Amino acid sequence: MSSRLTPTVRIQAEDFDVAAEIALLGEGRADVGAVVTFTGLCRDEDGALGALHLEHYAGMAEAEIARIADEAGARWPITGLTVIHRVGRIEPGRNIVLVATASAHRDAAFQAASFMMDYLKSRAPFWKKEERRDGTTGGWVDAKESDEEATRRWSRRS
Amino acid sequence: MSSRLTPTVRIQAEDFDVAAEIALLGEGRADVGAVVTFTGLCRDEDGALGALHLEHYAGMAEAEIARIADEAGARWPITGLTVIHRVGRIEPGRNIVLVATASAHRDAAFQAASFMMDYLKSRAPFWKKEERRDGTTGGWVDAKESDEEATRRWSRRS
Amino acid sequence: MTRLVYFAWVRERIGRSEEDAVLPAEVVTVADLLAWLKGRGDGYAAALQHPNAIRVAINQEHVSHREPIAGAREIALFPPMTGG
Amino acid sequence: MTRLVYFAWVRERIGRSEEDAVLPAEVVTVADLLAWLKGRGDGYAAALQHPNAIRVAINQEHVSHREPIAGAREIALFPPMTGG
Repeated sequence: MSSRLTPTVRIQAEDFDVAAEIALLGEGRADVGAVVTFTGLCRDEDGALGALHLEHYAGMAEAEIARIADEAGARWPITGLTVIHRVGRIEPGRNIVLVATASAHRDAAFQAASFMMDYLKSRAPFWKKEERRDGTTGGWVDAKESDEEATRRWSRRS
Repeated sequence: MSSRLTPTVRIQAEDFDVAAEIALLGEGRADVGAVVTFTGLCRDEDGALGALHLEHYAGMAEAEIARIADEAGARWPITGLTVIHRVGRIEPGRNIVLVATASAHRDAAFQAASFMMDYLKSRAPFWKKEERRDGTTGGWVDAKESDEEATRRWSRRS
Repeated sequence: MTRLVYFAWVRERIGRSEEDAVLPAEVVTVADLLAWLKGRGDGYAAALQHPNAIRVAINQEHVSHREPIAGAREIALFPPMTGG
Repeated sequence: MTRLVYFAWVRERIGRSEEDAVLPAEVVTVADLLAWLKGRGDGYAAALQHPNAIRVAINQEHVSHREPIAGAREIALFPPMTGG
């Protein structure tokens, strides 16, 4: 399966169009029965947050996401996989990340998308810094132990 | 949580617009950190299928989906839930069903969407009949035991 | 009077999508109803030859074959569902 | 010559995003590198005061602190990631 999967990985400042990405996953093929999308958005943290600033390690970020995508393609029979991660300044309510998976079967599409998100969170080199609503800097977002745990559950091959 | 959730449930012949449904789930609120969508599409079954004809039990279908949605809202902290199921004649490559969930947290959005799909498959009164590519009828689609099993795993409250 | 409604191949084999029926007093449960209907003609016999394959809803809620039908306004018979 | 690159608060505390360094022969592993860098000034000391908090990539792949750095063209130091 993995040899036939050609993931789409993009890191960009611009917003993305979920519907267009879904359409690309199904284009020219009628063996796709399920498309799952995950859209991660910037929350306002009860009104305190003005924006997030996303920094990334150019080169490694693309390579690491491609490695995670290959792993997903080896584990589940997915026919398509798209990951788009935005960088730069992102305001509350706006998109940060998109993962979209396509498969003949719904469970593969769900599992692969969930796996991608867990690994993106804990393995892909991106960092978030907060800008408060008053314009002052709010410091770097701390990594969550729960994100590490979410990643570990996949190594049990549940 | 469940008391604040007002699910959107629609059964219709027309296609749906995934991007528009995602936008509605996030509209006017910045506490949504995750939106998961599941789009179920008509597969061509290796070229043999001309179309599916979807029949439903009007009234009960809406009521049953609303019951499943209430259960999802009681189990996970979701802020929004949309289910759209198409009926009538649907050709390969076209949309059949959409489930979209919104939450502050990605795991709740993933779990609730996966739960909704499993229950929709085995509890919502819809039936599919095949039309072969040569225009003849291909009979009613058989229910899959695997769909029943997929539903049962949720009663373990995993 | 109870409204009976049929879907998918149950509807096709019986040859109608709905009917109103006066149920005899001895028809107490869903299982009784299926057995009684089966004797009403070839279409019914074809539709209900394997009663375990039939799903039933009373007043638009799923019920088991052991469910009493007293008070039912609408009873629906259909095959296992294949939506989604 | 090895290129060292820094991200997020590691970059801010060190005060630069990258530099080329000639590493002494006794710097064999990632842990050795972190200890050596820590002694290069206040910014480095502030960035690397808790070495266990630092993640490292060699040639753009994650490595543990026990990894030998021989042959590394690019070594990146950064805090735990918070993307997604």
